[in-house]
Formats: sequence, structure tokens, C-alpha cells
Amino acid sequence: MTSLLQVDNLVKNFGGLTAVSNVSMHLDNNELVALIGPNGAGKTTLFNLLTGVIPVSSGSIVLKGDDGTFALNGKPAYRIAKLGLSRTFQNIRLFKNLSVLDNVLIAMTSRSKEGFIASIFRLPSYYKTEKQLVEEATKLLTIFELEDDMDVLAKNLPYGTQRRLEIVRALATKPQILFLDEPAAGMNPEETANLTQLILKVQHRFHITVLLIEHDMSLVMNLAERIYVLDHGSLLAEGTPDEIKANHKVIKAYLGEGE
Amino acid sequence: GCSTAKTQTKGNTQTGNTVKIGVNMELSGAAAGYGNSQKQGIQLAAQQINKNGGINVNGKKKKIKLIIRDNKTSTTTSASVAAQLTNNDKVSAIVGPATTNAGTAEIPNITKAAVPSVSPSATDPNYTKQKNGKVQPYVFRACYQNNFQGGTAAKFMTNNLKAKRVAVYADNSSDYGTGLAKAFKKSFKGTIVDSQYFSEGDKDFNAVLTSFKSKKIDAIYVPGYYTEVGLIVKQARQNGINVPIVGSDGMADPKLAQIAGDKNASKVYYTTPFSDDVAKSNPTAVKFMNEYKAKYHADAPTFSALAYDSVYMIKSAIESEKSADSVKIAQGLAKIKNFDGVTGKITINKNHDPEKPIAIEQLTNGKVSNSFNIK
Amino acid sequence: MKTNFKYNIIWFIIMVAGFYLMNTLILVGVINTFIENMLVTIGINIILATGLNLIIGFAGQFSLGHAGFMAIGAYATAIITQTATTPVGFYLSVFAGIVVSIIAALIVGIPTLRLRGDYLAIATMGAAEIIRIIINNMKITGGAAGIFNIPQLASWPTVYIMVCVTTIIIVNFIHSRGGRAVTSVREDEIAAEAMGINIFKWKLAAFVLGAATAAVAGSLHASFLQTISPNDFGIMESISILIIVVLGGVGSITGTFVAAIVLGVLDTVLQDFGALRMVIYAVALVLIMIFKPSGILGTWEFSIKRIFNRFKRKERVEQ
Amino acid sequence: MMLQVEKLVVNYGVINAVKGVSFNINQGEIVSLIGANGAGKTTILKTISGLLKPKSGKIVYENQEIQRQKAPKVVAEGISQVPEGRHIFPGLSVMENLQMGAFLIKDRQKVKQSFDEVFERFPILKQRKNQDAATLSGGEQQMLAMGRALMARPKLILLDEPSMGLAPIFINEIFDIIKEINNHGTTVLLIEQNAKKALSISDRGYVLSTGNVQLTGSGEELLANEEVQKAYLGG
Amino acid sequence: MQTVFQQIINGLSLGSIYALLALGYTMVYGIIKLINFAHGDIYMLGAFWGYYVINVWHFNFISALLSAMLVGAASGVIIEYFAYRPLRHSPRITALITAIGVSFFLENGMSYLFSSNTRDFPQIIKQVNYNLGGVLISNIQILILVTACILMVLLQLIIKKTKMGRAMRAVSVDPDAAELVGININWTISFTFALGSALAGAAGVLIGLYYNSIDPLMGMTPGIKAFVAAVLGGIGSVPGASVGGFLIGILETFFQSIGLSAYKDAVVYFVLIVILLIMPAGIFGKNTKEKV
Ligand SMILES: Nc1ncnc2c1ncn2[C@@H]1O[C@H](COP(=O)(O)OP(=O)(O)OP(=O)(O)O)[C@@H](O)[C@H]1O
Ligand SMILES: Nc1ncnc2c1ncn2[C@@H]1O[C@H](COP(=O)(O)OP(=O)(O)OP(=O)(O)O)[C@@H](O)[C@H]1O
Ligand SMILES: CC(C)C[C@H](N)C(=O)O
Ligand SMILES: [Mg+2]
Ligand SMILES: [Mg+2]
Repeated sequence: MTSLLQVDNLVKNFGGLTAVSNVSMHLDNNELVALIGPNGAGKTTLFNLLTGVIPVSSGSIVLKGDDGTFALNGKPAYRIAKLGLSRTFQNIRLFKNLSVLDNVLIAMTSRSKEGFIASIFRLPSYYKTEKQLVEEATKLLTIFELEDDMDVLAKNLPYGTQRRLEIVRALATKPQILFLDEPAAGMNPEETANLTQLILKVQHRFHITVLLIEHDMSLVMNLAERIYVLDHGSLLAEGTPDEIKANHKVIKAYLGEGE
Repeated sequence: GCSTAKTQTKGNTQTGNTVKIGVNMELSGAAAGYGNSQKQGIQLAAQQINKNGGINVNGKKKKIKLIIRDNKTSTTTSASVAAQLTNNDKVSAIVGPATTNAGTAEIPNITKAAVPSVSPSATDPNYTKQKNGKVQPYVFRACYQNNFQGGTAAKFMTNNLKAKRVAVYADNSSDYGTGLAKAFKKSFKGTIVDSQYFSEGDKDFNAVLTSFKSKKIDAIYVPGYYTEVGLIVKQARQNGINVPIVGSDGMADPKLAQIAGDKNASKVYYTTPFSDDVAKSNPTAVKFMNEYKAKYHADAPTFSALAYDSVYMIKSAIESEKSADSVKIAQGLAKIKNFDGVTGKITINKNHDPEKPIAIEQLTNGKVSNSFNIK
Repeated sequence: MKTNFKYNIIWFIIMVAGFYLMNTLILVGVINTFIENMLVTIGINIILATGLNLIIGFAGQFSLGHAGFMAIGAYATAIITQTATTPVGFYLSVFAGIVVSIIAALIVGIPTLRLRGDYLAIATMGAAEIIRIIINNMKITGGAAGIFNIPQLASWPTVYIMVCVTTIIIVNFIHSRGGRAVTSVREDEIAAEAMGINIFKWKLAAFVLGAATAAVAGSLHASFLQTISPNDFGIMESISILIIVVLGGVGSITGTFVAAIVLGVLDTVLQDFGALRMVIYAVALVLIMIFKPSGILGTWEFSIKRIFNRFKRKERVEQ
Repeated sequence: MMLQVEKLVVNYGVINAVKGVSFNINQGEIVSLIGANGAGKTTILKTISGLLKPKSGKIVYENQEIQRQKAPKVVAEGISQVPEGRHIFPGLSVMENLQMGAFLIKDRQKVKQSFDEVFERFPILKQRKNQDAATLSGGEQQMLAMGRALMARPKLILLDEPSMGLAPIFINEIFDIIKEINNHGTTVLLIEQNAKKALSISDRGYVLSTGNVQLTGSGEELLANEEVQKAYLGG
Repeated sequence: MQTVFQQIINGLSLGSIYALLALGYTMVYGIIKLINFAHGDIYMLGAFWGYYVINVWHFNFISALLSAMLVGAASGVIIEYFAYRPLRHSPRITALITAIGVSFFLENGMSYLFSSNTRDFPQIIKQVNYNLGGVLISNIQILILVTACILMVLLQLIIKKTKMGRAMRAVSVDPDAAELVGININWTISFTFALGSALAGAAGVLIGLYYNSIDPLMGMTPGIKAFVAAVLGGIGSVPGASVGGFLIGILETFFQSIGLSAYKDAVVYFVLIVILLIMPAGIFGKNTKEKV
């Protein structure tokens, strides 16, 4: 019973609206879990709570990571990121006016040991760390076939590529858990299929846990080992893809008849 | 070696048929209003001198060539303008700047170039002095320094107005207001009931005046310029404060009464070198005022008069030294005695301050109704 | 490693050459006091504007209070060198100015940097005004009259060296881990935080570094001009530094240099236009912005490395 | 022919986004544009509705060239767009958003009628009519964007990825609504990543790739086309 | 006690002047998010126009006021057309610099053409003081106060209730989408500038009359104060601008009355900062946090 991430009775109120109500869930090591639910169900809000972008109203989030056990609620987003929770955003939030390489390097800053004095006076150690960082970033970019676009400004990338870059950037923080918010939105089926393969590859290669929100059922059903279904802020169902597909409540609230 | 270059010039010698006089003046920025009045005085003086043939330089009549540059009421620009005037334009003397701040900023450069400068209105007591207390060799002025005017006002309050409880309301955006206030407070024998400040550009003084009103005061001392003091007078009277209001030569301008409103401008006094009395008995002043009116269709303000005198002081220095070389002019300026100026008979003392009689004028219904001589 | 060393050496040579060029021109008399004045003013403006560009252009924090920190440096130097009239005294005063302005920047920055955009601008402007008004009412600062007869312990070589030093510090900072963190804050605070960047800390770092260089510029200003008054450090001064930054290109240090030079020269040339000078200046400002909305250089930077690479590529092609 | 686009070329600065695209739409049709990311679909729509100016080419709408006309004029001519990413007016209530849709319509009676029609079609909007549009969920915002466009009583409606980011259950609903709008006499130009759904309700379709039209045909033909299947239908 | 009431009157009448100017600032900011630095200078133009037509063409008060509003509106529209419109798609800071440039241009251009002297504004309405139990208030103070309040209500109605007002709000939140529903953005922005600048023109005449002293730089200080007022109230919000204006007027008066005149601006800025720390978007500003 040592889940990597344990969420208990999480609640978020916006004024009168309860966007997330009493959600309990867990993520285990090296798992690939999906979070689905109708529009406005509170999926993104849940991500925001888990990654500290917005404060929780009540409930607890506990990480049992490699370096120990931490209560995440109440911690600022950057601390949570440093503890190994990294994410992408539903509305892409790249550093638009910076190059692809810089986007990735920035994600590595919080780990980098480069000192202020060393960089101001360009001591040899500065060049050494810089070189290491660039090498590491290049490696990551290569995995995602972005090595040729390293000097392109992020805003000039096609939409699908921007989504890929966001994933690279999230990986560059060396996360234990990766949260992906609608990674396939705006992609056509072919692109979605490619992305599916990529996510699998990444999960294996870096041994990370992935929680993803997606409305594209082809991707969800192909990838997820487990699925949580959220509706009106509460958990509606949890199970394997097959269980979820057959769940009447889920069909009624989310999947719809047909297909 | 680490030796670095230093620029070096030793005074500007005058050549050709003109005497070049530079004007380093606040023509834009916060003090532009004063600067432009002064520019008019300077131009009038130069025009007159040239019409009468020019300056007599050792027997030869030479015309004045004015080189007028704007310092934007900025210290940095003032320094740059001074450098340009002395180095590139090679002027023999400078008139300006109007403000102490811009004035002190030009001192290093004019001193390096050995070109004298006469400021019509820089009033800080230490303006003409070096750090060690010695006089700045190239710095002169045509106006009183603050201690003198502030002290005179204090005497006047006690002796003539018999005021015992006085409130001070001073402009604290330049040395002028604060300096006068300090001098006043030092020499005033009665009680300073309250001491408040306003800044240049302020338009609403009701709050402070209302608080003065409840304090049983005999008079208010308002060192500042007519732009703000005019409004203070107006608002004080409208607030029902009818005690005498005493100020300094920054108020000596016909605009004061216009801004305050004629009926409000009563029981208003100010120290000034440029009194109506003096003017009537002083042909130079009468002539100046008439010509000014003819040229600019307005009554001459004090600032124009001071600037006008500054030009004539330079002329007199050139003529007495029989040379228009800058170093000589500086020597001549230091020796001026009983110079017949619009603002009175001027003698330059060892601090390069002008000694001239001071008067206090009284306004009644916006017109000068009386003037007092304070010794 | 070797190539990096090469670029640094080239930069060093350029700086030394610039110094000797100027020295020679002064000795020969091509540069007189007037030009020297202009160059020093430009130099001081460069220091101010690079610091502000770090805050606005790189960290994306709209500060309108740069003149306040400049004032602190200026007054530190004016007051300290009154009694310590030696070069050592001057450097001591520079140091004191930096320390005080860092403290002030922390006091101002810790609360206000939580504000966004124009609200931050107004708050920093207010903070700078508070600094100025306090100075205006203190005895030791000479009140509204300010301080004059400040010994001239900084002449053009000092300014030149300080321009080099502050620029090196700021540019090196920008190209380091800190610089990247700071830029990410400008681009997207939420994303930056999600990448583990303590946005508040880095905003503050940029703000403090900018304030410290402003203090250095203030010290130089006071010592070179030998006179200062609170009115030199008002809102208009902050705005004129801002103008340099935007005109050169927000986010381009090279642009800041170019704009400071262009405006410095323009300002001196306009001295010949008398009362029209500010009118012409205003029109020029509007026109440059309309035709070059992202500033003279946008975000372009001069880079020796790039020139070298182009050179190499050409050689390769020619072979 | 209702709308005819001829050799349209559109640039963003130096970037050539649309490279000579031609297509047409007949009165009463549903026509789909499909194509990969960055193919230029959004750019074409923005050009039709007057937000962008083409480098060259013609757009003829009801026998009138409109490629130089400004957006408000184009709207007045009867073309409404539901933009990519919805672009509802945050800070304005749902009601006010809809009112904005009818900005150019002077006849109050007609506006009232449009309100009734929209509320009938999207009952959820009626429930939320006083809510700040910014706080609506994604699906609701999409409906609001459609409703707003319908308030202008357009003859031709341009839909840019109306199903993006919607839950499966809403996707079906949205396509039903599009068909219904079309049945009521509005011509539809539809852009979709969900090509399968789009083509299945379309009379005709065009396949774009990097700024050019590659393929065209009826909805069924394209659905059956192998290349299309491979590239856009995930099959 | 009498003094306290008098100070309240002083504060309100000073505040009404800031409010009058802040309203125009807020309108323009509300629509294009531009700090229109030239706003204070349009106020100056209005004052000079009033000065001129009353002295030379012998206009009466009402026609001077209305014509000054027209002149203000026209200059606002012209300035927007030439200096801001070309920069609509540029970074906001660029437009800010042109705004500063325009401000310099107006200040120095007017100084150049008409000299930078201070002049007295023709007292076309005779000032009458009413004494209410020892508390003095003048007819002009009342006039300004009432005008500021009426304009505030009027503007609020325009923005909230009219089609134009809705168009203004739509343009300010999403110009592209506004175009797509048929709003002419240029027209709407011009209208906003005309409205805001007409207010400044009116303020020029009213304040010129009240203080009786005008000069080409008169817009600078109140311009910055009014901007601060607008920010304090929540820039973009009409009631915010009024409340901010009155608050600053009252604060300034209060601190002067307790003897802090030398620090009055410093204290006002300090209060401003404190308020912003508690309410980061000003008193009435909506703290629109982006939805992530
Ligand atoms: N900052 C906020 N203020 C007020 N309400 C909010 C805020 N953020 C989200 N909400 C509301 O909370 C609910 C959940 O929103 P959320 O974005 O989490 O939905 P979602 O499940 O991600 O939907 P979608 O699939 O459309 O992205 C919605 O009703 C939304 O309007
Ligand atoms: N504002 C812009 N500036 C520069 N280039 C742009 C801009 N907008 C789009 N582009 C480029 O123009 C091309 C076409 O873009 P467009 O948005 O029309 O594609 P699309 O077919 O709608 O793609 P998607 O399916 O991602 O919405 C792309 O290469 C894009 O990068
Ligand atoms: C013209 C005045 C503003 C100058 C003032 N007397 C000063 O010394 O600064
Ligand atoms: Mg979501
Ligand atoms: Mg698109």
C-alpha cells in the first residue's frame, strides 16, 4: 500500500462552485493512468491542485517518492515541481519567444548547480555545467525528433510540435510523475497515433508515472492501465479501460451512445 | 602606464568684430517659465547694446552675438551646454542658468574653460562659493542670495508689521523656498506657529491654509514664486484669511495679482530689488520698463530685469577691463562698483554677490501701493 | 573551452582598444570637454538602461522607479566623498550606494513584485517618489538645493570601466542559469513555476541587480557632474531611462547601447535648435516607435561568436 | 455558387501560409476543409471573414469580391465565424455575449426571435444566461460561440474546429447541431481534425496540405479514399 | 470641528478634480490597455482653448465648456489615429513610449508657440463663497463636484447599458472576436478616445476657472496624480476612477492638515502601495486570474 502519490478527500471551491469535491485517488510507480470526464468536470482543476498552481480548499496530497514522504498541499508550485511532479498545460504554455533549446534548458535550471559567481565571472566550471546541460537537453530533444528545431522560436512551431515540446520540457525537470493535460487536442488521428507511441516510449525509458487527461478515446483506451472518471467534480468511476467502456454511468455522462 | 587624457583650455580670447555671449538657460522643463522671461530680458539688452553700436572693447565698438541654448532644466544638460558654449562656441561670458541646480552643474566646465557666468536668479547662499569657502572665480550672480532676503523679511515682519505669530509656507522643490524659509526662521524673533511646504506645480493649497486659519496667526511668510504664491494668496483670501502675506522677489511679477485676483491681492508684501520707488528714481529702470513694454507688450517681470542687468554687468566688465577675453571679464565682474542697474546700484562683493538696496513693496487691490526701505 | 576563451579575449581586446582610442582622441584634441561630457552621459545612461532592460526586457517586470535607485547611489557618493575626498573614498561610496540600494530594492521589491504589469509600474514609481521626497526633506542630503561642489573623483576612464564591468555582469548573468530563469518568468510565470523555478526569487534577483547597477550609475553621475539635487531623480528621469530601453529594443543589450548613443547624440545635436529641441525630440521619438515598434534592434544581439561562425562557414564554402 | 475562393495566397510576414488555394461552396451545402496541423485552414477562414488580407487571389461571395473588405462588413453581408478557440467575450455575461452576436441587427423583433431560436437549440445557455462567460466549461463555451454566431442570422457560417477539446458526448451533439443548422438553411464551411465525423455530415470536402488543396470530392468519396483514411482517419 | 468639515470640503473638491481626469484615463485604458500619458496634456489643451475663446471670441461659460470638449475629443481622436493606431499590434510598452512622446510634443509645442508663461484664466463665472456655519464652499467647487459625479454616472450608463458601451467592452477583451461580430474596432476606439478626451477638455476649462492659472506644463502633475487615482480605483473601472480620485484628494488633504505637507505625495504613494498589496488590482478592479 505504498502508492507513489496518495490523494485523499481533495476539495476545491471557487466561490460557490465546487469544482473538485472529495476526490481520493492514488498513483503507483511506473503506472499510466488516464483521467477523463465531461467538459467542466474538474479535471484540469485537479491537475492544478496536484501541481500546486492553485491552493487546495481541503484534503491531502502525499508523495512517497525516492527522497522521502512529503505532504504536497500548501507547497508552492515550484517546490512541488522540484519534488518531481511535472506537467503540460491544456492551453499550451511554452516560453513562446525563446528557442526550443532554451525552453528545455529552463526546465533544467532548478536542478543545475551553476553558481552565480561562476557564471558572472565565466569561471571554467560555468562552461562545464553549460556544456553538460546542453548535451542533456539535446539528448532529450533527439528522442522527440526535435533536434533540428533547436534554434527555432517555440511560437513558430506547428501546433502539434508545440505539444511535443511541452512534453520534452516537462521531462527535462526529471519528474517522477508526469501530468499531461489533453496532449492530443487539436491533433489529427495520425498525429495522435504517433503521440501514443511516444508516450509509451517515454514512460518506459524514464520509468515514470503518467497521469493524462484526454478526450480522444483512441488514445486513452490504447494507453491507460487504469482510468479515473470525474463528473461534476466527483469521481464517477475507476477501472480498467474495458470496465470503463462498459460502465453505464460513464456512457451516459461522458462517452455517449453510438460508436 | 595608466595615464589618461585630460582636456585643457585656458580661457576664451575674443576675436573678430563681435563679442560672443552664451546663454545657458532653462527654456524647457520645470523652470521654463522663468527661463523664458530671462531670455527676453537678455535679448532686449543685447538688442539695445547693439543698436547703440555695441560694446566698447578698448576703443573698438563690437556687437554682441548671443548664443542661446536650452538646458531643459536638467543638471546634466546644463553641464553639457556649458561645455558646448565654452569649447565649441568659444563664448567670452555666459548668462544663466536661472536655477541654482543647473547653475552649479555648469561650474566645473566653465571653471575649466575659465569663462565667467552671471546667473540672474540662482539664489542659494553657497552658489558662488567653493567647498573650502573660497569664492568660485568664474561664478557671479545678479540676484540676492537667500539669507539676505529672508533676514530682511524677518525684520520687516517684526518692525513694520509687528507680527508675533507667523506661519511659514515654503516651496520645497528648489533651494529658493527652503533656503529663504531657513534664513527667515533664523532671524525672526517671534514665534513660528507652523511651518509647511508645497511643491512647484501644486495648485491646491486649501488644506494647509485651512489649518493655518485655526492657529491665530498674525502673518504668513511664503517664500516661493508667483505661480504658486499667486494661488496661495487667492485661496487664503477665499478661505477668509486676511492677515498679511509676505514673500520674496519670486513674487515680484505683475502676474501675481492676475492669478490671485486683484481684490485678493491686498496686504501682500514682498522683498524686491526692483521696486516701483526705485524704478521711479532710476532712469535705467524707467527706460528698461518702457522698452520692454514696447517690445513684448507686457509689464516687465523681475526675472527679465535681473537677466537684463546680467548682460549689462558683462558689458561693464568688458569696458572697464578694455578686453573681452573671458578671464579678463571675470576680473572685471569681480570689480563692479556702483553699477547702474535696473535692479538698483550694484556693487559686487568679495563673494561675487551683488550688493544693492532692498525694498519691500506692498500690494493693495493688485497694485503696488507702498514701498518700504529696510536697512 | 578554448574557443570560449578566445571570444572572451576578443571582447577584452575590444574594450581595451576602445579605451586607448578615446584616450588618444582626447590627447589629440578631437574630443573636447563638450564631447567628453556627452560620452560620459551616454556611458552613465548605458549603465542605467542595461540595468532597467534586465528588469523590464528580461524579467518582464515593468519598473518605473529606476531613478530612485540612481538617487541612492548619487547621494551616497555625494555625502561620503564630502569627507573622504580620495579615490578610495569614491569606491567606498560606490560600494555603500550599492548596499543601500540593494536594501531599498529588497524593501520595495518584496512587497511590490507580486503586482502585475501597470500596477507594478505605478507602485515602483511611487516607491521611487517616496525615496526622492525623503531625500528632499533630509538635512544630510541638502534638501531641495541638493549637494554641490562634490569632488570629481570619477572622470571618463572610471565611467568607461564601470560601463564595461556592469555590462559584463549583466550580460553574463543573462546567459547563465539565472538569466534563463528570469526570462522564463517574463514569458510565462505559471509555466516557469511548474518547471520548478521560484519566480519570486528570480524577479527579485533581477530587480536587485538592476537597482545595484543604477546605484553605480548614480555614483558616477554625482561625482562627474559634481552637483545633484532631488529633482534630477524624478519620474521624468525614470521615464527617460525607460525610453532608452524601449527605443533600443526591450530585451536587447546591444540595442540599449545603440539607443543610448543615438539619443545622447540627438540630445546634444538638438542643442542647436533652441526652444524647438524638445519638440523635435518628441516627434523623433514617436516616429521611431511607429516605424520600429520593437525598438531599433528588436531583440537582436551583437555576438562575436556568430560572426566567427559565419566566417568559418564562408571559408568552408570557399575551399 | 455562394462562395468561391480563387488562388488564394496569404502570408504572415515572410511566412507563406496559404499558397494558392481554390475551392467553392454552393448554397445550402456543408463543406469540410481537412488537413494536418499548420495546413492553413484557420488562415483561410480568417481571410474569408476579413481578419487577414490576402496577398493575392479572390474571394467571391454572392457575386461580389470581398477579399478587401473589413471583417464587420463581411459579417454584415451574412458570413459569421465561430473562431478557433471559441473567443467568447470573458467578463460579459452569456446574455451579453449573445447580444454582441446580433450587434449589426437593428430589428429588435428579429433579435428577439434569434434569442428564442438559440435558447431552444442550446437550452443550457438559457440556464446560464447571467453567468460570466469566462467561467463556463469548455463545452458550454463552444455552444456559446456557436450561438453568438447564429445571432447574426448568417447565410454562411464558418466553423473552426468546433469539436476541439470536447468530451465525446458533446462531439456528437455538436455535429447534430451543425446538421440541424444546415437543415434550417444556413450554408456551412467546416474545419475539423475529426475528419471522419466532419466528412460524414458533409456534402463535399477538400483536403489541404501545407497551403495547397490536395484532394477534393464528396464526403463519402473522401471517406472512402485510401490516402485520406491513412492520413486523417487513423485507419 | 468646523476645521474638520472645511477639510472634508477641501478634500472632496480636490478629489473631484482628480476624479474628473481619472475618468478619461480609465476609459482609454479600459479599451486599449494603454496608459495615455498625453491625457493630462489634452486637459491642458482644453484649458488653453477656453482661455483663448473666452478672451478673444468672448464665449460664455457653457459654449467655452462645450467647445473645449469638442476640441478635446478631436485632439484625442487625432492623437489616437496618428500615434497609437499604427502600434495597435505592437507591444504595449511601445505605445506607452509614443504616448510619452505625444505628451512631450504637446507640452513643448505649446510652450514654443505660446510661451511657457503662466497666465490667468478669465473669470467668466464670478466666484461666490457660501458660508455654511463657518464652512466655506464656492460655487465653482460645487460645479466641479457635481460635474464629476454626473459624468461618472453617465459614463457608467454608457458602458453598461448602451450598444456602444457593450462594443467597447467587447473590443477591450477580444478585438478579433469583436470584429467577427461586426464591431468596427477603429470606430469604437476612436469613440472611446473622443469621450475620454472630451472629459479632459471639460476638465481643462473647469479647473482653469477654479484655480485661475494655466500653463503648458499644467497637465503633468495632475496627469500623474489622476493616473495614480485610476490605478488605485482599479484601472479600467469607471466607479473606480472616481473613488480613486476622491480618495487621493482626501488623503492629500488629510496629511497636509496634520502637518505632513512636505511628505504629502510620499504618504499618498505609500497608501497606494499598501492598498495595491491588499487589492492587487485596485479597489474596484477585477482580479482576473488567468484560468490555467
Ligand atoms: N479559476 C476559476 N474560477 C472559477 N471557476 C473556475 C476556475 N477554474 C475552473 N473553474 C470552473 O471549474 C469547473 C471545472 O473546470 P476544469 O477546467 O477543471 O474542467 P475540465 O474538466 O478540465 O474541463 P475540459 O475538459 O473542458 O477542459 C468549470 O465549471 C470551470 O468553469
Ligand atoms: N500569426 C502568425 N504568424 C506567423 N505564422 C503563422 C501565424 N499564424 C499561423 N501561422 C503559420 O501559418 C501556417 C498555417 O497556420 P493555420 O493556423 O492556418 O493552420 P491550421 O491548418 O489552422 O492548423 P491547425 O490544425 O493547427 O489549426 C502554419 O505554418 C502556422 O505556423
Ligand atoms: C528661477 C528660480 C527657479 C531659481 C531659484 N532661485 C534657484 O536658485 O534655484
Ligand atoms: Mg481541462
Ligand atoms: Mg487552425
